[in-house]
Amino acid sequence: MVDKGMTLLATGQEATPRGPVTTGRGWRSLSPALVAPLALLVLWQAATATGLLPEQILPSPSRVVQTFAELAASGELSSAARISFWRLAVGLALGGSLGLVFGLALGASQRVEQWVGPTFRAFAAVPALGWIPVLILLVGIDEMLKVIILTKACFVPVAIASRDAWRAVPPGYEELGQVLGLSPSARFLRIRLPAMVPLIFGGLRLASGQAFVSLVTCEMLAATEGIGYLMIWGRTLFQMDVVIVGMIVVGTAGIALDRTLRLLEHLIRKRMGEDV
Amino acid sequence: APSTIRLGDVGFGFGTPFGVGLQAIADAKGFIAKEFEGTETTVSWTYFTGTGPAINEAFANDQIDFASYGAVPNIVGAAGGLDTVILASTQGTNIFAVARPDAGIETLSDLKGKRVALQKATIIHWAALEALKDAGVEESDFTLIDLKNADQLAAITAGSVDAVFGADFLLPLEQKGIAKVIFSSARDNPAVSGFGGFLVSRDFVEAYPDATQKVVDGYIHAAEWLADPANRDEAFEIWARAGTPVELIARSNADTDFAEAYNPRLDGEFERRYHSALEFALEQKLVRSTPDLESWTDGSFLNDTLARNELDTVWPERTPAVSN
Amino acid sequence: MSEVTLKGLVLPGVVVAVWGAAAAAGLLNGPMAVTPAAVLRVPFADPAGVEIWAGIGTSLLRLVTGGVIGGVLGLATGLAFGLLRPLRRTLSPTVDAFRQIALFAWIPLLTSWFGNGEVAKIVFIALATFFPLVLSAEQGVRNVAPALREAVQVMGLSRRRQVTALYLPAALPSIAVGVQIALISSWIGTVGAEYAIGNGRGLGSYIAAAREQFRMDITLVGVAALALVGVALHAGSARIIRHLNTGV
Amino acid sequence: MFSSVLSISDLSKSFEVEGARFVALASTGLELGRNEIVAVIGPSGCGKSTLLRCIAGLEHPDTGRIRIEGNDVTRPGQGSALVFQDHRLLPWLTVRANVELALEPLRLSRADQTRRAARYIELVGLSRFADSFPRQLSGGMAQRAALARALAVETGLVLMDEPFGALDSILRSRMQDELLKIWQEHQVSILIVTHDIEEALYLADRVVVMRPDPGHIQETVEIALPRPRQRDSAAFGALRSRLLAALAESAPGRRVA
Amino acid sequence: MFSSVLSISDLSKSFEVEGARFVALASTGLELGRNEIVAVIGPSGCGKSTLLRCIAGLEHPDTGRIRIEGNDVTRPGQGSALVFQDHRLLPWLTVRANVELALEPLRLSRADQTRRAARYIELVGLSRFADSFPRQLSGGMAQRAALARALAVETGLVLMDEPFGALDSILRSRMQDELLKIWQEHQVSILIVTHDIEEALYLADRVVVMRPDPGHIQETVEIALPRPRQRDSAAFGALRSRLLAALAESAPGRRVA
Ligand SMILES: Nc1ncnc2c1ncn2[C@@H]1O[C@H](COP(=O)(O)OP(=O)(O)OP(=O)(O)O)[C@@H](O)[C@H]1O
Ligand SMILES: Nc1ncnc2c1ncn2[C@@H]1O[C@H](COP(=O)(O)OP(=O)(O)OP(=O)(O)O)[C@@H](O)[C@H]1O
Ligand SMILES: [Mg+2]
Ligand SMILES: [Mg+2]
Ligand SMILES: O=S(=O)([O-])[O-]
Repeated sequence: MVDKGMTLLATGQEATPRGPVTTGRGWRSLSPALVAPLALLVLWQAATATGLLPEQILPSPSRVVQTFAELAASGELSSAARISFWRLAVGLALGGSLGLVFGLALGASQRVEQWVGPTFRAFAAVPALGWIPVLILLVGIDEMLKVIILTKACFVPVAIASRDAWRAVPPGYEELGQVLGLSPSARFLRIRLPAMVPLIFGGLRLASGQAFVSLVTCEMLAATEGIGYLMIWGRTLFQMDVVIVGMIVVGTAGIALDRTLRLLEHLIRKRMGEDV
Repeated sequence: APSTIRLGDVGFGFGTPFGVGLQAIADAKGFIAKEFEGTETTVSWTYFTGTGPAINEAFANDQIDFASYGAVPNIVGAAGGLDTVILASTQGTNIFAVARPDAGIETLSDLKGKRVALQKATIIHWAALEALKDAGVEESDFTLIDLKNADQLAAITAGSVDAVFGADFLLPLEQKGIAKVIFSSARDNPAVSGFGGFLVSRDFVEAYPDATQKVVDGYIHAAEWLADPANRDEAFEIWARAGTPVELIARSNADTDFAEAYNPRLDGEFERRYHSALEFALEQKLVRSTPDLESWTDGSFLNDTLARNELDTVWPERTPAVSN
Repeated sequence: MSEVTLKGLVLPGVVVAVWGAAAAAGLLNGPMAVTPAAVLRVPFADPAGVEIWAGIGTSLLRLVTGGVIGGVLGLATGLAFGLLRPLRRTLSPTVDAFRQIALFAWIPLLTSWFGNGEVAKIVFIALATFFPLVLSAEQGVRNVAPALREAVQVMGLSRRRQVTALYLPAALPSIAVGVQIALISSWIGTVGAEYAIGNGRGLGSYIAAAREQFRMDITLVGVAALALVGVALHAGSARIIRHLNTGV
Repeated sequence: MFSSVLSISDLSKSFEVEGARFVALASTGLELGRNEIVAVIGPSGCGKSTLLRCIAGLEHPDTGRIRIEGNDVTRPGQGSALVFQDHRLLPWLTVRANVELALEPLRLSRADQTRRAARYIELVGLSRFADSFPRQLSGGMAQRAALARALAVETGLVLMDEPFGALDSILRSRMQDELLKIWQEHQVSILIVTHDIEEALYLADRVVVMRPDPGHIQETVEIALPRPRQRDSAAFGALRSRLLAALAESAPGRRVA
Repeated sequence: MFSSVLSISDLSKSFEVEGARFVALASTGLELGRNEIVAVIGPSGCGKSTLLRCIAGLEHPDTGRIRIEGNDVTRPGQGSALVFQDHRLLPWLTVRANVELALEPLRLSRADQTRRAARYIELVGLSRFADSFPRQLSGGMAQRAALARALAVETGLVLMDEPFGALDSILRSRMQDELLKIWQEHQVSILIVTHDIEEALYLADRVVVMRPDPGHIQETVEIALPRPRQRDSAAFGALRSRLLAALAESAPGRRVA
């Protein structure tokens, strides 16, 4: 991310040819992007309508829509989504804030890095899949398990991003703060923190992606509720329409969360006066 | 004739999973392979971990021709559009319930208000609800938690649940002092033992009726061998290959009469149980509609085998109990 | 940065010591009461535990197979997206939407489509590899400095030479980072597929079986192997990346 | 036949900026004779780079005609070589490989290509660094490598956009001398954009002064001084004042910066 | 008492470079009088920036003493204001907020702070752009904002490290005039590092010529020209030649680039 910024700076000298603007072109820029999904939908409908693929392998789009409506109407979908999103929110909040503090400590202090860094990297290397078998014996299958797994999933990318963000703050900014005679807290709050915003948000977005993977993993492997469980239940009942509804919900939610974080970053940076 | 006949069954164990049912016997003792001796046809086995859904998927993807598995998952499969045929009845799964020693649970009726784990949409699910109903506990009286086998062990160890319904994989818990057995179907209520069917895909049976007959022959020979009490210990040795110690298997089957438990007949008792499972599947919303049992079952191969080998006396025809 | 000094080993050492002492003093009970020494013996002495070597071997083989398939497809797709704007505009948003589906959410669909055998696992691993590489290759090509693009344009180089002399080398660092992410993702995918799909050998099946048989010691060994192989893959790829970057 | 290497007539170019059209260059004409050096100066934003980029084929003009050796320019890589302010060497290629890459479209034999690259690398005094990578060179060396790359294709017309802008003053005057040496030894015409009046005066046969809003050529000043030129001579000083005045005149009102 | 704003004696500073000690600055002494402008010139690497960074408290000297208004410099932010070559405005703050940030350590009342910032922003002619963000400014405007920030703290001593190096020549000479105007209207002493001889001549009362290996002061040249100075006057030209000669002397051998 830093590298990209620097290339942009380096080429800023020339009148950079402005690439095609992807936003603000209305339907004309959107239409090519719609070709593929529409084609997929047509193929899908054709494959199921002609009986090329049996229902238990690939249910028809209309079947999926119907199941979606049924699950939504019965409240199963919203209660599954509610529990999943709650877990996600708790994980992001806990893991994100712990990761931020820990990552800043790693970035700021050589000593923290030396004593705790290697353990942190080993800890980070074990995916949710590895934690479940051990944790489940220690804390059971209740909510605590998911909270720990998701917290860990969010903690790691945010910690790494915060550490890198701390280190990526141009030394010139720190010097500026010193030359201006600012207090350490002012140097942190007024200079370092704003300078770190883009990288930290990068970490948050990675964290949200990770959180989704871990959420689905642990709901599929060790849960009795949630979207991941709904999908596994669909597999058990041999109802692929339920599975596909789950995938759609997970995918859409993933996109939505990513966009929300981007928007939030955009707003914050814009408020801070950056051209984003 | 087909070049390979692919059989599937439920399996466990490290490395290559191994079966713990009648097919494991047929496999280990070569009963089915013997039927095809001297022909081009070979026989292969896949033991699926993940049980019911995995076997349904294997049928759907044309990865197996024959399989034996629980009635509930095979009803789910048939309702989902799998075109299979039931060739024989299978039973023998001893269902256990274990409870945390400190939870004050002695019998099934103590489970009122407790958290009970089991794997839903399996025959254990059916058996547990039936057993509890017989003990006067309704579904609304306890909290049911859907967990896979390994998670059940962890959950009761960590105290997340009070009791678990399952098969013999629960027995090590008692050995380790983590839980105690409060129910065994073979001992306490044989009517709720696990059961299922030996199924073939309709495509296969229509294309190769002769080969199907031979497979059924071999399968029944395995059942016949198992029915002989002299072979019990050898059977335990075969099943132990899946990783469970022999002593545990022996204990799990202590109350089981194999001749009775592995009765392959598609008789009145078979019908009663399947009807019960069909009703259960519908009630529990596991299926959107139920398959028609009569057209799903084909007893001709089994009857032919029994008649040719004069085996009618080994497994007496059971009359249906009064349906409730 | 990633060099481990003695200081870094203190904390894990303390954890193991406390665990060992607690187990020896009988403070732990149930399945958790395994000593570090017992765990260490598992992969060598325990008849079920020794299966781990074959498991790791099988898993790595799968990783390579699925990784190569997904990797080649991902790279080709990403490069095509980067180089061909019309293709990117039509397909990239769709691929991106699919990328957002959390990896494990594919499993039920894949098992239904490809069964529980090797094919479903390989497809799953390929998916785990595919997405990070599409992204990194596309970004790598698109982020080639416009200044350098113009430099090769004024030289009058053919399109093909522009690709081989400029776009590919320029995208290499980004692709390398993508490979690193993809390696980890596909390793988790490999073990995850084995764990969730079940039958057959592999580290994932090994852990799953250990859990079914309630063997905490074997489970721990499996989890440790999962982490160690992951760390080794990461370190190995980081080395290659460093090598690549110093070459530029 | 009039030996004009570059001939531009009625050139104009506008950009779309936030919905509105911004005219960067309006009805511009220019001729460059064989072996001539012409310098372009003017305030920031007056269209100097745009002019050069049009000639290099990197921009499509709205109107007008650009001919190099009589041929119309329609796309990049035709008849001219361009030296940018930043060297733009490909970082993963050695100096030699960078120069050879530029020779590829000429389809020389392998041996000729190697020989030609070596000659120009020597010309700019980088033989010892032919196998170095750009990151191993100082700013001045990299800029000389870029010069070698542009000259090696022997197009006869070399365009330079503030080629020494990033160098410090000592290095800069050294590079100016080297450029003049190469120009004297080789048949080459040079169009150089600079924001340094002294540089323009030191190098050029003619200096073109541009003016913005919209970008156009305000006047052209002949520099009839003999070479080598003395920067502190009276004639030099007089021309400097003249150009400074022309620039001050052309500088936009009290527009800040 | 001699009104020396800055007084440096026997200053030396070395860096550890790949295990060896590299002497960037050796036994350097310098006095800066009240309201004096001193320019420092010298080839790249001769320690100009190091000298300034020591005065600003950003580097700890190995030996020697630096006093500003009689007080020893021990850490940054004491008695001097520094203008960097890159403006170093914080991109997320407006011009006004950037200037006000520098005033925070002074603990003025809110109203005083606002008033002071506004005054200096006006002084550099940026009132209309007080609420603009750095990216919305041209290079010259940003540099003026940085100047306002440095002046606003009213330290009496302003250090400038090639403050106009990134600007084009026209903008540059305009900024030089503005700097002189501000300097004339305010009591302020300026130590300015530049690599542009003309700039040094145009601005300074004295020019300090530095020489590398190890970095030290070679000579100090008094510039007794009256202001405003004429760049094409004979006296100016003579001093230019003198400084050029001093620089050429101090330039290292035939070191490339
Ligand atoms: N691609 C573009 N899109 C929009 N505007 C452009 C583009 N390229 C150049 N311009 C505008 O055209 C005008 C002329 O730009 P140009 O780069 O030619 O100026 P210049 O004389 O080279 O200035 P400088 O001395 O700063 O390099 C400027 O106002 C610039 O903003
Ligand atoms: N932090 C540092 N570590 C090691 N060497 C340094 C450091 N800072 C400066 N130097 C070295 O000290 C010498 C003087 O550097 P300085 O930046 O003061 O030169 P300068 O005169 O400002 O040069 P320029 O005109 O290029 O800015 C250089 O050789 C430089 O490499
Ligand atoms: Mg320009
Ligand atoms: Mg410097
Ligand atoms: O899945 S069962 O075969 O145990 O029902």
